[in-house]
Amino acid sequence: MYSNKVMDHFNNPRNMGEIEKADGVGTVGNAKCGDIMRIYLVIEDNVIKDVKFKTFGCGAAVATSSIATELIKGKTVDEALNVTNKAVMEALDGLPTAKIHCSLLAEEAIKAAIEDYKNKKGVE
Amino acid sequence: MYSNKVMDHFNNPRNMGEIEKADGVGTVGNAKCGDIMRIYLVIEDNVIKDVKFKTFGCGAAVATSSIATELIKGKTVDEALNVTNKAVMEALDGLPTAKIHCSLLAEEAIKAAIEDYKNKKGVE
Amino acid sequence: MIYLDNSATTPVKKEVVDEMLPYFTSFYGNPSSLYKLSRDAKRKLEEAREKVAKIIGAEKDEIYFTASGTESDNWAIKQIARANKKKGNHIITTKIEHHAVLHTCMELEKEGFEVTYLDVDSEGKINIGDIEKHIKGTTILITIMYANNEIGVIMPIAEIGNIAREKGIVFHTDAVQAVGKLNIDVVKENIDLLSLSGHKFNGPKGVGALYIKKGTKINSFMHGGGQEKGKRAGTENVPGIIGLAKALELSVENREEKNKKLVELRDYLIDTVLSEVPHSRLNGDRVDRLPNNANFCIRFIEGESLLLGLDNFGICASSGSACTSGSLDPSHVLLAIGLPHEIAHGSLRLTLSDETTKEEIDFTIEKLKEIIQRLRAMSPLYEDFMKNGGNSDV
Amino acid sequence: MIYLDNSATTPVKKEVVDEMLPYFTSFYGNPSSLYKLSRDAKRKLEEAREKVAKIIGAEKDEIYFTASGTESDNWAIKQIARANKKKGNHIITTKIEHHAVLHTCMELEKEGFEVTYLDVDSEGKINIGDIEKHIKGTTILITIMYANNEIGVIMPIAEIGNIAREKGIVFHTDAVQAVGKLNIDVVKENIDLLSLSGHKFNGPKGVGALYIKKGTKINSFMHGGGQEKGKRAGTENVPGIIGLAKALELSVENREEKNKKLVELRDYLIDTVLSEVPHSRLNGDRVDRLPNNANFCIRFIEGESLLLGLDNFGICASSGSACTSGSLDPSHVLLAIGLPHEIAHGSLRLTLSDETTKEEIDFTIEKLKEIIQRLRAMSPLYEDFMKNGGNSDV
Ligand SMILES: Cc1ncc(COP(=O)(O)O)c(C=O)c1O
Ligand SMILES: Cc1ncc(COP(=O)(O)O)c(C=O)c1O
Repeated sequence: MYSNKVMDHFNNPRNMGEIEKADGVGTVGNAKCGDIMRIYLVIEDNVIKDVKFKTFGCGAAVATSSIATELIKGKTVDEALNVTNKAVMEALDGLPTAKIHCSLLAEEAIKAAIEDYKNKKGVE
Repeated sequence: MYSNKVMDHFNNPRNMGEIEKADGVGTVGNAKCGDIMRIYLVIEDNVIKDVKFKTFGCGAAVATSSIATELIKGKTVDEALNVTNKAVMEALDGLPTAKIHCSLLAEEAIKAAIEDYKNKKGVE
Repeated sequence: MIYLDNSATTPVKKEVVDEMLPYFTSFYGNPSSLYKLSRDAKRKLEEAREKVAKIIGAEKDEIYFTASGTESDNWAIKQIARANKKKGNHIITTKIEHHAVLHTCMELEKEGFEVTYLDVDSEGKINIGDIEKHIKGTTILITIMYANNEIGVIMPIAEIGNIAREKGIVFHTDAVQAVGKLNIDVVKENIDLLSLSGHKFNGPKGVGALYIKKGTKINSFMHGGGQEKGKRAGTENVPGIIGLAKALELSVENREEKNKKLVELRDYLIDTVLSEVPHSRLNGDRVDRLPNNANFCIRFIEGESLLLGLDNFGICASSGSACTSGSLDPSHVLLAIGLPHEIAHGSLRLTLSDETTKEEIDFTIEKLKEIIQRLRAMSPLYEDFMKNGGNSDV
Repeated sequence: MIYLDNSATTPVKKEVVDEMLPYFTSFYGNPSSLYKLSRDAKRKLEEAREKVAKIIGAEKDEIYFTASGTESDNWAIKQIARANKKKGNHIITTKIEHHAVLHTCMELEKEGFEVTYLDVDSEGKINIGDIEKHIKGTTILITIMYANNEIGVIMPIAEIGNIAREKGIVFHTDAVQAVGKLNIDVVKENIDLLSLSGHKFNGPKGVGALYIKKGTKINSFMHGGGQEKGKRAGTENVPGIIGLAKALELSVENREEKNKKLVELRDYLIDTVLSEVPHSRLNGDRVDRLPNNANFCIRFIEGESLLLGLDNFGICASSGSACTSGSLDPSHVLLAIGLPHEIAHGSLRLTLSDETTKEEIDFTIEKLKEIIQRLRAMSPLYEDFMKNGGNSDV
């Protein structure tokens, strides 16, 4: 059901973990629905220098989080904001129909983390 | 579905044929329903000296006619009148439920032939 | 043994069994499960669906697997009717459908549906004009078989499909006897639903399929798990489905060539019987006829006796549909083509396969003649007929 | 490969396949036909019926073969309801039935039937008093499963049967998970209808049976030919039925002994997981439980990920019923026993067979622990839990 790419990211998730002093953290999803994604960002000069994720969810949820971190690492904040769920899906060689919502969640997680970063920056 | 006895009588019917100058002939059944039995009797001193049958019908119809002729041959008319469909069935080691009517037909054919004999005798 | 009852059922081909076997003992996973064992079963299941679809000109996701031709017919007819109840309550079918269609229609009559059972002529053919005449505003379904299981007559499906499409009426065809043998194209023939059954084309018993044209409004018949896109619940009969698809694939291989041979042998059988058995007649249209079907009435004798006689020589044949045996009434199909009861009782159906040989046919005809002679000698009807000069013929 | 999903489906035993094989290719006759080939198939079919009947304490002619547990459930529930509509419209069932029962009941609600879905407690057990409380003058059917497919809980069937018989209400039980494993006696337990399915006890997929107590008022579900005494039309799946009967026969051989071993292994599995995996709980009653069922909730992780992880090591397991996978909602059974959604998402079902070994269980537990650790390290829920002191437990 899953592509090899999805299984690879599920089995060897990239950038999995936590960043203690992140510049932005975004958590989306709902345990009730079975998916929670959290993305930690380190941002310097508007560029995403480091990113980590944690995910509670199905194989697709893990894989979309993992690929999403790869897609945005090294990108500017604006570039990262342009990463769509479609891009996430394409990078994974597709997802089963029932799992498309996971790619949306990944897109939302990135946006939430960047928003958190912007809020924090605004406050500073 | 049929007992060996039924198949034996179907394959080697006893007393099959016609008697040109029978003392009694009885035909029962209806081609519409798929069974017609005809029994020919030669009766001397109230005893059935000879009997033949012809049957249009299924395996059970042929076998019940055949066994019926055996059951009455050599019997007195009164004894023959007492041959029931149950006796016919027992002599054949049973019949499938859907074929019980054939044994009734055999009983009726005997009765019809004897009635014909009695009628003819009465007229003489 | 000489098996001439291929319309009742068929042996499963060795290649078909070989294809099924691993799915009993090795790749036995439930296709709904997640792990590799099940994904393998699922993939094979979807391949089977694709094969079946292609052979009848459908799309893969228009094929739903069922447990029999009967289930396909029940599902199609009942659940189209019930789903479209608000639009109307009138159904058109024919008098010579299989019981899976007829009894289902009768059941619907109890629910308040109105059913028109079209007459057929003495060859078993319907009059296309009749359909148009009976269509009314409340007509929601036309269900007419592709080919008849008893007398082999092939119906003008494309013409019926045309009319149904024009009038916006759903068209279902019971193609249980046609699939594998005839070239079917559900798109060109405007078929909305089509029933088929594995065991009629050398696949396993207990597995069938229903083609449902995308967008057709139909209720589920079997409720439960989400199998078959939520439309037909129940753990999939994986080996059965694989077997059905494989058998269908084999049956259409070199079909034209096989059919040509079949028709030749069938015609030889028909011609020989008609010329060598006095008082015999062919039932069903001579031309629009399944390539493997021969159906006769043999006067003055009764069908079951004939079958028992043939069985003594290892010849397997039927008298009316296998399903109607056990009933005391003669076949509704033979009555519908106008045969009187007593003649309908004497019917004999011989249905060939592409493995039937001329030697088998010759042997069968020889034995047939002997048995008929024996049974006629025993028949009071024949006696009467001969005494009356023997000159009223069928 | 380690197969621990025996409640989803089972491999067909070699002896079973061997018993079926000749009926595909050699004794392939349609059981309704007349000749020897078919009589042989018919005889074997009736032997199969007798075997099945005996094992559940029924009479031979109370067994009707179907194409699945799902069909048996659909037939029983819909056609008892519709046949007894004049008597009443109320049905009692539970919240933890299989979808084949639940979705069928919901379908009947659309037809105007009223359905009471009984609650279960945190162990999955019903309160017998609840049944009595809900029975009313219009109650025509009680349908309660023999044993639950997800959490393995066994229902107090004899007690329910008693109540139903006393009140003159028809009692159906979906025994798909129980047949073969538990000792069932339809007479002693006052069961009027019982569903079973071949593929759950090492028989083939696509064949099931429905026991209908003699004299029960029920409509046919499948209309057509006269098979199954006119109650269930469709050419019989001869090899499938033979396989089902053979498999059932094998499954009850030395059942007590096999169950004793199973229970030991199951308890070892349950005890080890509960003691070695922190934040795990057992779902379903510990005592009234299928001998082969273990069902856990593992907090902070999600079931599908766990299954994928196990699949990497060739371990086949499930999370909720195989049929409910593909749905986004967690299992209705786990919700019914009161688990919050997020915990229900982390369920794991391991169902053993009598061929499961202690080595397999040990390997599974070892891998399970590794995977759980890995997934928890990845879980934001676990992160939050630990940061909050890690002390709210299930
Ligand atoms: C309790 C229960 N009922 C019914 C079914 C449905 O049976 P089948 O898969 O044969 O349709 C299953 C299994 O899927 C089950 O576990
Ligand atoms: C025309 C036709 N329709 C339906 C059926 C029923 O199919 P099945 O035997 O698969 O239930 C048959 C065969 O019995 C048939 O010949």
